[in-house]
Amino acid sequence: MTIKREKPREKFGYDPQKVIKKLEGIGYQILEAVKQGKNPHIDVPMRGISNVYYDEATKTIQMGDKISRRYFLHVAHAKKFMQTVLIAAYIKRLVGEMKHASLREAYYANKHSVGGTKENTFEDQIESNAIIEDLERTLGVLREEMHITADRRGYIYGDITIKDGEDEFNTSKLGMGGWAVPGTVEHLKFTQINVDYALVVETAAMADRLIEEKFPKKENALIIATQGQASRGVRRLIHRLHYEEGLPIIVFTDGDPYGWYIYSTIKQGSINLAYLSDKLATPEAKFVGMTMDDIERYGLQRVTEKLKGIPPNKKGGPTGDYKRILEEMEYPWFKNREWQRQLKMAIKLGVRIEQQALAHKSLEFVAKKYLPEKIANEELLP
Amino acid sequence: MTIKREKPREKFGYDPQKVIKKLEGIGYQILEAVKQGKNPHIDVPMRGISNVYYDEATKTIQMGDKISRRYFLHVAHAKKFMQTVLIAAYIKRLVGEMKHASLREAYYANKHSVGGTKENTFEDQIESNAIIEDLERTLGVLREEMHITADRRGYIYGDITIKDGEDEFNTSKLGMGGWAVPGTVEHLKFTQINVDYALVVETAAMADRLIEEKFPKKENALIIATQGQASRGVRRLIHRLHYEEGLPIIVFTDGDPYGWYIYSTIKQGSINLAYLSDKLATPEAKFVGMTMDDIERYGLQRVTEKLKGIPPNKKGGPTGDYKRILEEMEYPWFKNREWQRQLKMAIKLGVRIEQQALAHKSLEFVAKKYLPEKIANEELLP
Amino acid sequence: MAKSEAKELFKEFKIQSVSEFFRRNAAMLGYTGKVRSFTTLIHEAVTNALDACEEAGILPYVKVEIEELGKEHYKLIVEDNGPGIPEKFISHVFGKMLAGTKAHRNIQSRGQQGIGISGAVMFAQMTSGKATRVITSTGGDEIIEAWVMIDVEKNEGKVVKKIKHPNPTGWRGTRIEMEVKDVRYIRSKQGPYWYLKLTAIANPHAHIELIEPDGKLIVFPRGSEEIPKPPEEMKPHPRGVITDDLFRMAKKTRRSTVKRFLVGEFSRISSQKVSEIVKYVAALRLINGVEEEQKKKQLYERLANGEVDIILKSFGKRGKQTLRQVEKIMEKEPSKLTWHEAEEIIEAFKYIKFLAPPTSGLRPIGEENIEKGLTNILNPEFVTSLTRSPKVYRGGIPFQVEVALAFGGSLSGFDILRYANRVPLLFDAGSCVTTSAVRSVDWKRYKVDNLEDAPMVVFVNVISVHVPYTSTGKQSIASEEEIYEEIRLALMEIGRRLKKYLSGKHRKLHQVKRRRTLEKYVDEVAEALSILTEKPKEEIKPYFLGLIEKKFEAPEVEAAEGEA
Amino acid sequence: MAKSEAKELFKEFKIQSVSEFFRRNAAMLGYTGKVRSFTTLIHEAVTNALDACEEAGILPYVKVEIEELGKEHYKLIVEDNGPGIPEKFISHVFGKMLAGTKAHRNIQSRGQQGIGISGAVMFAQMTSGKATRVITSTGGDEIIEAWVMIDVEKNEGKVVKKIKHPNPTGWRGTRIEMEVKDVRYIRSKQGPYWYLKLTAIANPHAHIELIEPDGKLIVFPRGSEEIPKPPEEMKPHPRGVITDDLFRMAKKTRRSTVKRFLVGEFSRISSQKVSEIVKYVAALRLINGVEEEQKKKQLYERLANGEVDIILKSFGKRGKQTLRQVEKIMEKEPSKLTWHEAEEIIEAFKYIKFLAPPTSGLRPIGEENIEKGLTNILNPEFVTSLTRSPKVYRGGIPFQVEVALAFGGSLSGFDILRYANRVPLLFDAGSCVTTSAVRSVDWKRYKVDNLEDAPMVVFVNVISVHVPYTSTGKQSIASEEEIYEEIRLALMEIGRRLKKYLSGKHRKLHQVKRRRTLEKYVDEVAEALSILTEKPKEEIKPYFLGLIEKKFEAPEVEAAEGEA
Repeated sequence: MTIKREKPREKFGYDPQKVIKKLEGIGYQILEAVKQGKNPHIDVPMRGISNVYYDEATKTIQMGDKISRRYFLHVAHAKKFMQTVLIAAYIKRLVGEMKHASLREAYYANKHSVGGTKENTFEDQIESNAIIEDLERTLGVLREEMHITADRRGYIYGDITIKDGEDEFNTSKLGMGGWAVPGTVEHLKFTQINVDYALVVETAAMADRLIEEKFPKKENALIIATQGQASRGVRRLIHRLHYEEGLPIIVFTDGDPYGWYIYSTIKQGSINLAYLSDKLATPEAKFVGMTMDDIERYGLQRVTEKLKGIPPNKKGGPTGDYKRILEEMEYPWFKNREWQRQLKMAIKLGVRIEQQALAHKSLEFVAKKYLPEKIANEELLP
Repeated sequence: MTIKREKPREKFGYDPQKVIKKLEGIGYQILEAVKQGKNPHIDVPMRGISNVYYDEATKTIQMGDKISRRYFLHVAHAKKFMQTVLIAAYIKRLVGEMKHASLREAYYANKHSVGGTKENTFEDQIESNAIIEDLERTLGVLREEMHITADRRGYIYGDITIKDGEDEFNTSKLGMGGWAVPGTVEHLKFTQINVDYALVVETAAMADRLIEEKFPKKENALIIATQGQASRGVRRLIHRLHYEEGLPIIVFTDGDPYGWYIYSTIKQGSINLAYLSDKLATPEAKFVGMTMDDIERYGLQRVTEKLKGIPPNKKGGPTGDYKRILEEMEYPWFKNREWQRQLKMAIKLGVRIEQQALAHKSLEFVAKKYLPEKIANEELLP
Repeated sequence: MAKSEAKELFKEFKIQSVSEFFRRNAAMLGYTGKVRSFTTLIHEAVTNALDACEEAGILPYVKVEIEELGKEHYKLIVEDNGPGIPEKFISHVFGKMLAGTKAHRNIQSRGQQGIGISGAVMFAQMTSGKATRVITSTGGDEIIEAWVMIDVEKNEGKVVKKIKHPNPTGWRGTRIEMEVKDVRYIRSKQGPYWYLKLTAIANPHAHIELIEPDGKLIVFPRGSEEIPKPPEEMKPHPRGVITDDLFRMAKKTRRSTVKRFLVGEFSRISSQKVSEIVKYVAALRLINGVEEEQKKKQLYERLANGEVDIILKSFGKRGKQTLRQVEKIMEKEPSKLTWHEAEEIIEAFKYIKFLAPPTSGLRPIGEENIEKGLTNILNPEFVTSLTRSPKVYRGGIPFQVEVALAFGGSLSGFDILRYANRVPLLFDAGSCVTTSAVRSVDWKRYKVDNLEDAPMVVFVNVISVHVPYTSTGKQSIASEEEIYEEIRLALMEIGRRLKKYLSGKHRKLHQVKRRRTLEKYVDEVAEALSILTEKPKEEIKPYFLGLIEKKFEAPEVEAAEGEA
Repeated sequence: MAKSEAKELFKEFKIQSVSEFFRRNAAMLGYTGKVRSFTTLIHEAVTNALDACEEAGILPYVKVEIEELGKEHYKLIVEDNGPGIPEKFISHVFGKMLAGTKAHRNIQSRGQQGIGISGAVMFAQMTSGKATRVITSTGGDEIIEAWVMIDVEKNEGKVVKKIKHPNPTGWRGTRIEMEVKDVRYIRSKQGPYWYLKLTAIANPHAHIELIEPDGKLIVFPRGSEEIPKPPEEMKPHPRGVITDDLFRMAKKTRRSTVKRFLVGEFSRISSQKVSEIVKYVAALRLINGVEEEQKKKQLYERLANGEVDIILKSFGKRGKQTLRQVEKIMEKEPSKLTWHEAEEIIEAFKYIKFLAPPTSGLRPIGEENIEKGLTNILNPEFVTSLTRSPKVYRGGIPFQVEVALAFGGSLSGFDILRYANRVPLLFDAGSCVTTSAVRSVDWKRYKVDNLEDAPMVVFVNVISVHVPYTSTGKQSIASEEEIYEEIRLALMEIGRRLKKYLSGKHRKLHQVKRRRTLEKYVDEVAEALSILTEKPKEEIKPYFLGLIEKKFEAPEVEAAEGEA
């Protein structure tokens, strides 16, 4: 059996005018209150674990309905109130002028002294970042849609053609380098997709190995290198490729709690960004490896590494990797037989296994045998 | 006055066969000794600050001639001796087969148990990394020439055409993403260079800003984003673009000890990698900013950040940023009036200034005014 | 096997004098270390002076002068305006150890028990070889000048030279001059200066002057005109004695029966109470005779609950018999009381409820006086003090706690001033209950965020007939739970007062600050809203200013909105 | 102003007895805390027994028995086979404080100075009301059984009951039985068991038995048959006395002149030395008269360099005069010696070179005995000890250090056993010079990588006529530099011995391991070289194996190649 491209389920629909309208809405609502002599406020959905839940239907993390009300006439709120309208106004101009800014730029652009005092509007970028997140939650739009770019990381390689503004290029024709994924991918158009699926790879070294072994060509795959935790740009790209272009998503990470967490984030979104699940998460993603079973199956016992921290049955435990694994066992999407088995095994064996440990067999092993076999036989975890 | 491309001074000259010959040389020399009943040894130039010096003529950090002799018949040396020949043999096969491997892969590929004991040939990647560095110093070849790829980071954007294997592409036609620089750039050919100089930019956000503002096109420049400290691939690329293609190199970092250190590394190489100066460093690189003078000149007082650590005149000082600046003042290539002035001013003001702080003026300020003016007037630091 | 006969071994058997013993063990008296020894000398002399004045009802005027004669060689002069010492007592007061007016009495006292000043004389003599010069007059016709030495072997004072002077002005007081070596004057927190400063704080009725070796005069002026009443001798409380005490008191008393002895020489024992004691002793005898452990335990518990009559009744005839036997004890001559009977009575004391011991003998400094002392010497911005009512520890030993707190003003940094019976404690702070109690308080609650840097001084004085020191040095008070708790409670109370003070101080300022906080954001908010709504900023701003105006007309609106 | 006349105040003036004083201050004698008080009791009784045996040349057999009579209520029985106590001394030995055979002498002693056992009797009496029962015989016809109490007011022993028994078997020894309350028996490191264990280690010539409250018999058997010589009285060394000592000795002596007094009652002073003293005293007088400070300082320095004759000469006629004046002092009656003259002589002592004090009075346990003690009681794998030769601290006080180390065997964990004059020190370890000296040694150098977990015991005994304790509790030794250094030097020496022992143990193993280390890499190296050189692996391997073979025939080749 082979993995093939599916039918698209979403259409691309980013509209800057809608974002501007939402921002203006905040302004009008405040102005209205203050005209009536009322204490104006902004309602912001609360962040944090107490205000998220796992939606079994959409299979994503969703935001709950707890809100926190931010008043102007309240000494403890006033500054944040001011910061919120300040950033809202800044974003309105940004989107209106079709410019993008980084979080850092947004911070610097809005930092100045307040009314002749020594106090600044923002003392630290943490403050402006928080306000931007607040606006995302409040308005239900991605920060990318507000033209705030995230840090970029990751690149892709494979036979797809992308149109970015006036440029159009095929990402399998860029040598070994591949195409660097920008912070914002809202503006990209996919003009041609000649691959059957996308393989998301944790480490650049492994992605480069696969490119060197000509895996994308032979297997008709798109390689997406996340270079660690997937950046927002990459996650949005994965989401778009899956829903707009029907590409099955297969994730290939290290066999350790960090790798599984990367998979988990691609698949379900993170708790911090629960409000973005609809646009960033790809619950249909599948996991190819590394699994704990791989160790024995491929004779990798010598090249495992010890888990860090104290196991749950030892004094002081669980800490470190063990603690993370136990936390992951509680994730709703890992509450299935296959994943529970893997995670339990990791704790029992007390080891982790890296993608690159496959090089122990031979350099080409991963590209010629490991991945093709597992993917062809659909030995994938949910 | 405008900055223009200069006459090339180096020709590309990587020959895999030479590398193989050098590796074999080690083998023959050992075999000869042992046949004569002598205790065989490998001479490795010593690493560290005690074995480097600054060459005024070439203006680079160079390695001294201290060597450390590694014997087989010595309990304290034997394991390292074994590891050295093991890696040498591995690399010979790698280069012979025209394959590349990451440091991690090289580690896993050579990790196995020693003669029926519980001991492994390598217990940790640190050990194999050190041996690979030893071989670089011993043979005088880059690890990239030995087909060991470094971690990749960084991307480029601008009107140059690169040939990588069969692919040929223009890095200004890849949308906002740009081209991701691979770990090894030895195999690249530059088929067309339509830019006047390369602007090396520390942060991705600033590079993206410049791309968004169409700076490369308007200023006829190639943007090289290092995304922090420049990776080996990027530094080798800069070196090649400068010496093989005559591109002037202008560096644009944050105005802080870390930014200046990035510049310093691009220009002169690092002490760790002194043995690579000839191939990695670009002493002719110049520095456009951020400088301490920029703060007053462009009215950025509000958007400076405090230096971290204790100043030299305070109790317990200098520590943190202050200590680093004082260290940088001792670098031979910063021993000139201009740099000493900048560094002293930083200590006196006790502040740092980021590239993105220019966004305080306006988003386009950096691309429309700051850089064009400074570069046109050649207000560059040596 | 034996090489020598026992008799031979005992040939050398000799008896030492007390003075000889302390000469060899001067450290036991506080003469240890060059700095501490000096402080101890001054402590003994000043304590003597203050006690004498108080007992005589005189407002003390004490002058301490230190002359440096050579390397680690000083002359110490302490002069008071006390009642003076009658001629025949001079050699005893200064030359005989274990002699004095207080040691044998159940009384709150400042000093060592009968060794104090003679120990100082001995220390001077040991180190300098010099006699102590005493000049004293009781205010009569003559002034006596006497040089006193100690005959260590015999533990006797010797007046080696004596001159009588006329006293035309009627001067009264005592001046002693002693020459000492092997000591060092340092202005540290454990030196004489600091000792006198702390003494001045706790004795605001005293005027104390210090002339330092370099000639500098330091005056700790009088802050109060009220002479503290001298402490009274107190009869012991039944809960504060052990068998040995009761037994020895019984041997010594001149009362004719045990009953009279108990009523007459203990506090809180009335004739009625003696009947109760009889019942309890009888009950305990009976219970002790019970064989079954379980039952015995039950009976003890019931006794502790006061069911003594029921228990006695439950033993029927035997109960009555026993009661009669015990009654007889009470009619005996006290000297015939046996140890066992004394033990029985002490055991009974533990089951009987007594009124708390009388505390008339305790002499707190008093809140007003402490505040005067602190204000006078430290010049703080805020001062408050609290004298708790007397309490009892270990069941029967009365004690009382006084605390005070000075904040701000000339103060810089944090300090704990520790006292026992108003004597400053300078050493071993770490093991002292006062230190641990002060540290245990969460000062943050009282608006003192960073204790170590706070401009604050905490004063603690523990008063008792029997202060439970941790060691013979008498420089730190043991951690008796009741004392610890009393100090804590007192500190929390004055902590609350401090908090109130600090809050009040900042209240007004706070209101103004809050208004300004809101106002300063108006411009920013209006500007941003103008961009969002595309209305002119000048139109938006007045709405906000009006809103703030309205808020501060009704100042408590904010609280209703849930501000913390 | 005065409310009462001085005379009235002194109405109550009374004199306390020593016993009364210590009854009130029992903590000064070590009776503080329930556990420590018990240990102190046992210490006093056992020390008495051991001392008595040693003085009489008897191998001690000491039995300690503890019976639990009730809650915190015990009977303590200590019996020895010593010389016994003559009838007429019984009340003095057990009932009078500050009486004894040693306190007044300059002698190395185990215990408190004349308070020890009478303090124990008093403590028993204070807590239980019971007399101490003493059964003793000097081996003659009768055994005396006496109940002793202390009349605290008079500081006198009272035999409240006495029975004489015949002694048909000729039993000799002393058995005391005391009943105590308010103490607690715990098998902790500060309790009686541990105290006796440490005592047994330091006294291998003694057989010590302990019967614990639960009836368990613990025997610390004798490890050596050698009775230590009793310590000798030593004449003081000129550098070990202060003016007060010299002055008081001069008053007491029966010698006829100061010269004879100095020669006869000090060690290291000969007639010749007296002439030297005369010269130095004269020189010091002359120098003191010099006005110019600079010159004065120079002269002192020259005097310190021994140029006394030249200095005297430089003063010409005045020098000779002064010399004659000083010579006259030496011919005076000692009782006429003035304090000032005594000071001058003491000052001269500081400039004169004396032989180190005699050390005949010091009684170390001895290396062999310590090793026997440690082996006997701890059963270690390795033991070594070192008795350093005597040294002097503070210029004139002789002391001696003994250390020992036991390693492995039955030991688990690290411990320091501290002794002063072979008496175990159980408390205040933190402030003791022995602790700091042991901790200051870098034990890693001696192959003890993790000190806290090492199966090792370090033994330190500091011996001196005058052990410099840090406090009156006599549980920790002050950090005198000379003592600290002596302990360190001794520890480093035994540390080296330990290292040697540990190295020898592992040497052979090491050689085999090194060879194996090289051999195991041969296969890997040959394989890699085969790839690099394209020669068959089977051809390469034998060369390497041959190389290793050759190396281990000449085992020291490696060192020549610079292996660390």
